[in-house]
Amino acid sequence: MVTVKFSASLRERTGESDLTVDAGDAPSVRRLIKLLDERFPGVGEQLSEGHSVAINGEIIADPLYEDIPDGAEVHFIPAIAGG
Amino acid sequence: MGRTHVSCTINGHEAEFLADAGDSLLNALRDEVSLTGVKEGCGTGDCGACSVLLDDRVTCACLIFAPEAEGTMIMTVEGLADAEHLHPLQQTFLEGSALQCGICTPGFLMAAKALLDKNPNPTETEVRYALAGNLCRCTGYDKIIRSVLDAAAQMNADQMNGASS
Amino acid sequence: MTEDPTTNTGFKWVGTRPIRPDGLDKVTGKARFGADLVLPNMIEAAIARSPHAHARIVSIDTTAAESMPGVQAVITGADFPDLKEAGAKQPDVFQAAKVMARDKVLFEGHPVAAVAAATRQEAQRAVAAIVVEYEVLPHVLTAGAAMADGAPLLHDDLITANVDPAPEASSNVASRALQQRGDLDAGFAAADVVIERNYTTKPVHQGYIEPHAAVADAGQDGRAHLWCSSQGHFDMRSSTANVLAMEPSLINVTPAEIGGGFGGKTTIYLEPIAVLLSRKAGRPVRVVMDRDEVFQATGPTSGSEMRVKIGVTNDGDITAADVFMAFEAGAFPGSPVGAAAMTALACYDIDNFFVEGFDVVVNKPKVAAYRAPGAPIIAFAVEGLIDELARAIDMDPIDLRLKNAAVEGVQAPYGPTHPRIGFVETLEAIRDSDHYRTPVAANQGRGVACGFWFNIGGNSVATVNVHEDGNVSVITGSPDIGGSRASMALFAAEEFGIDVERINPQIADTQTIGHTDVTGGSRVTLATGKVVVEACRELTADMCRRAAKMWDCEVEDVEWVNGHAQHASGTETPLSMAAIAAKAGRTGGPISTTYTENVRGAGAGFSTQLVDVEVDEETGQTKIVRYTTAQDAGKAIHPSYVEGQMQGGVVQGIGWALNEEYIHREDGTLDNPSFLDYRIPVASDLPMIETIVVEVPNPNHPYGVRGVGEVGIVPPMGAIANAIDRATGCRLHDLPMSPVRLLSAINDKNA
Amino acid sequence: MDYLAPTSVDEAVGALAADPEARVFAGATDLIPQIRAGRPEPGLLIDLKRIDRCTAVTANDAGWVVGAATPTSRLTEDPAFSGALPGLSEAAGLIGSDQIQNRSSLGGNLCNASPAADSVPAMVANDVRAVVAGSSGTRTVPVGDIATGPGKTSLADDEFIVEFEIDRPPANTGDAYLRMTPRTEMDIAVVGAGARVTLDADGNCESARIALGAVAPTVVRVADAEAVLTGQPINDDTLAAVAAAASAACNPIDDKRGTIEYRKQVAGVLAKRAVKIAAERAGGATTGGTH
Repeated sequence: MVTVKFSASLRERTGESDLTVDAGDAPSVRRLIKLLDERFPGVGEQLSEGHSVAINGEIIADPLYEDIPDGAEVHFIPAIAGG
Repeated sequence: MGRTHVSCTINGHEAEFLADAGDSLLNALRDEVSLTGVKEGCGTGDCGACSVLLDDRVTCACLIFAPEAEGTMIMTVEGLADAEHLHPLQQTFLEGSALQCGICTPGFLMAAKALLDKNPNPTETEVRYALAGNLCRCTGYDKIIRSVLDAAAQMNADQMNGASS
Repeated sequence: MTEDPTTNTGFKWVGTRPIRPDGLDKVTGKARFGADLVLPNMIEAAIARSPHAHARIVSIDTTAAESMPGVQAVITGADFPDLKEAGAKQPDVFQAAKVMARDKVLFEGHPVAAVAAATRQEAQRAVAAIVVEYEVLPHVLTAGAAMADGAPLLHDDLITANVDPAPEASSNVASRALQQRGDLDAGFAAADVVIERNYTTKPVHQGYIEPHAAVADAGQDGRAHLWCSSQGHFDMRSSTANVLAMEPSLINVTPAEIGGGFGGKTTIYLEPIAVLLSRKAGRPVRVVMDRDEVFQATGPTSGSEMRVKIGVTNDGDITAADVFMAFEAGAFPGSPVGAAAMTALACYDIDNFFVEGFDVVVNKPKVAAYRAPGAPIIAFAVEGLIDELARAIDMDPIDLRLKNAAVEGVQAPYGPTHPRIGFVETLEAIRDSDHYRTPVAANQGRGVACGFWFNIGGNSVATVNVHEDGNVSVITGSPDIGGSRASMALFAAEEFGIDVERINPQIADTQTIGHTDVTGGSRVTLATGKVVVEACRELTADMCRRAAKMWDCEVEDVEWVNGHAQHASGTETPLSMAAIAAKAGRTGGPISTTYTENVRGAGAGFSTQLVDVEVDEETGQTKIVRYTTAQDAGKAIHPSYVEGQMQGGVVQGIGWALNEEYIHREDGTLDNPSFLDYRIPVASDLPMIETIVVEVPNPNHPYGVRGVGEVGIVPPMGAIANAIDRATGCRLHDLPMSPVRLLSAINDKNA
Repeated sequence: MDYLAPTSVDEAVGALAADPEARVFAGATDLIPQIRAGRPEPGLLIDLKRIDRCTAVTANDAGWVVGAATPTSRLTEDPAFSGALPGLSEAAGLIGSDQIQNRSSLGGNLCNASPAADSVPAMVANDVRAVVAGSSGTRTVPVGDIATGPGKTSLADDEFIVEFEIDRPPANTGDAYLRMTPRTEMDIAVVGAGARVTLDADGNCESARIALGAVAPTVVRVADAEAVLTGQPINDDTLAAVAAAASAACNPIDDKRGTIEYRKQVAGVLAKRAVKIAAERAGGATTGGTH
């Protein structure tokens, strides 16, 4: 299983703060976003642009093709820049 | 409008350049004499990045009309070291990590040299006030102040050693 | 050489303080910064800028300017590709509009035209001869005013993002940021003390001493060469290409030495203008900003209006926090309110919170990143309020923070669970410091505050070459804004086991090295450092293979020790890098490798700071008497430059706290575009800044690095507000805490 | 723009009279930023620093004659001058950084006619006189009569200040100058206060001169505060009266550097403190200066 956690602004679109999906259905961030877009139409575009993910706490800036291990906790968070 | 011919001594060598009356010495040094170690941070005397010694006194080159340099002796950061040795201030700035980006460094070195020429044994407070005309945005000044104090101590020690030998 | 960074302290080079490789050039005046380059046949440019905060451009007449002495090229917005018409994304359209106005000017200093002429003076005279007819429009200067009904609109196509459903009408609110968890009402109900305050801050500028500068040389073949001082020449390239609708690789950007950035040199201003003028004039063109242009048209970071409400129990549990923020973005969207929302409560473990922020356009220059963008602004509010709460429940402010501190395993407010972090260690370092253990002088006040910043990784490339003499070049694409060459050299010296003087770090242009992200986000020592380490490791392995060939033995019998390939049997004389390099042609060719990675695993940075102030209660002037900062660096590669980052961040924060602010006139123009009246701290304003480098290694980095550049600027405003309160009994909720403002508060208290 | 460096007062007067667009300058520390900020360029720049009289400092029994273009660092580094007139010396020493100090001058500081000029309240407190040269000869004018408003002076187009006459202070006299700036250096006075106090044999104030800067279009003499002190001891009561009189004498503006309320209040504070320091100096006691 993979646990997906939404930021507060995403929650307004998804209506839920987290959900679990079968690891086999979301082996990568790309596949996860596709899955979420099917469930919450339009959310895929939002997640593909301007969002980072944290997989098990590690923030990944450009995560689209990133693998998701079974049992992972995945957070979608706004992209972070710096000075 | 004709340009003014200016003769002066720069870093120990005779130099000549042409300048419009309204040109700043800063622009003349940078553009006519290729001394780009003299930096422009503001052009209004508020940052000290263009500090040079004019007849041994520290001044902002941006606040001097180029023709005023006629007959004067100018020293820029390019004249601080000799061919073999850095000035002690340059050495302590390096050893003390007194620079981050380095844009203010030439101005600080010239202001610090003017201070130590006048006051070889300054207190921390005296250094802080003497360098108040030089802005640094990177370091918080801490390591600059320490490096100037280190250079003073070193120059005094060198002088003592020189005097006793 | 692959020791666990969390335990190994036995480094030979890492952690030492050698002279930086670029130091000599910088103390002798040889280093070439942005404005120092002179090309053969080069001419100079100047920019015509809007005198109005908000106006429609009715017409621009450049005919007089074009016929003036020395003038070689004049451009206006009409000379740039129309990205909107071409269907570009809105951020790209906005970026192009920032560089050169098309239909409207949106802030004083907004470029409307540019001239290239034989001399700068001639260019400036021609600029003065450009006739622009404006229809002046009502302007709006603060976030609150811009959000109000009926406010003048800057853009007619700005739809608030992250609001569901999306609004139909354009407004000045570009987007909304939200962080939320738990049950706010229940949290406040559980509190014994709840305090709510309003806060404001003004825009402040990064204040780098080097004004922006660019030299461009465009050719008839459609290519261009650009020299500029920036925090990331690849970003300069892609942004410039975007604005000019060019293929990025047709532009080669050579990084000049950069005279300070602090985030403000991560974005383009002059670069496309220089390229276009050069193309039109057929000659290299240099353009350098004056200081007033820097203040009027670059940087700053956001002014803000905030409201914070926090509840705490009598024994110090923070039960709930409610945060509202409206940040000025300047003329185009992009304030750091999102990061502010994520960082607002990140030092603490709070179960119930609601953090909402708005990115609001106003008629001021578009904000640029500034050191931990967003975090210092909200930290001023949150850290001040926590101090008020500590006093309300009569608890030591460090104890209150320790009790609620974020630690490993706590879920950060922005989502993920904190890995190993060093926040508590910074609090303890301050608590145990000589400064904290020294009693506060009678006429002084002491304040403490904390800060968090994510730090980031990102894309970096390193090429490492071993020369015939065994010395090494380390080539990266990360501009050195504060001594990072020294860190790269130390990594390589440690990996190879050779003297650091034998390492030559270089920063290559965009044609020579692979794409590298900006020097920002405190990422260079972490990310570029990591690729340097990995490249060096590839080469030590490669040199072991070559040594095996030379010795005709199995590679397993060779190990790398102290700069030499060494045979396990001890029968062979160890081979130095020079010896291996001398035979490189026979063992596989030149010794060189390139390593590339999108580095992740940045470790969050925390800082706790302590300040003693003395206030002249008759003039309202605050003197910083003593200042100590403790920061978790993970691992300090060159401790002097780590300390320098900490000290520099603190002093920028002191300026922000006490005197720095953009002061606008009623007509929307900037009243203080100079270093005289935009008062950054001078040496005589300050004491030494005492540093405590905490090292809780980042397990994701080969040497434990976290990144140190930014978090140091987060706590000072809160710390100083807290100290002033304890010195005077006056709590200020607005920045800057200038003498005028503080004396007024003292008068109110005495009345 | 042309540049001329005359070597005599007459030559300078001639050049100034001949060209209505000519302008004299000493250190140019105000002039160059003003040109940069868009003020019209003068047609001819007349550099006074090659005129000996304009850069000479001579001491005699009566006092000092200070060339109007003399760099202020010459004064602050002169122990005799600084010892006799510490307040005036400190005021001159506050005109900018060391870099500026090697260029700035009393003449420039006065004729730039900024209400915030640091040296002017101290000169007025010390009753300094300006020697003005022009086509119609020379005249001697109290310093307080030179500036008539921000950027405006009473000098005719063909006149300039050659030198200042500064009297040696009488016995039992001390002076002081304090200013308020947000930063410790590199700043413009939000309020400045100069004071000179002469004590009588009993240690009471025999006479006082108090002048404020940056609180009105020109420097303000605070006659009421001077009257309060005359014949009185320097104590908390009289100092409070000085402060009240100084605050009342202000006619300041709100601007980016300060508010009306702030300037009025702090003018009183600085006037009081300056009088106290001046009185201590008059009594032979030594106190710290501004830093």
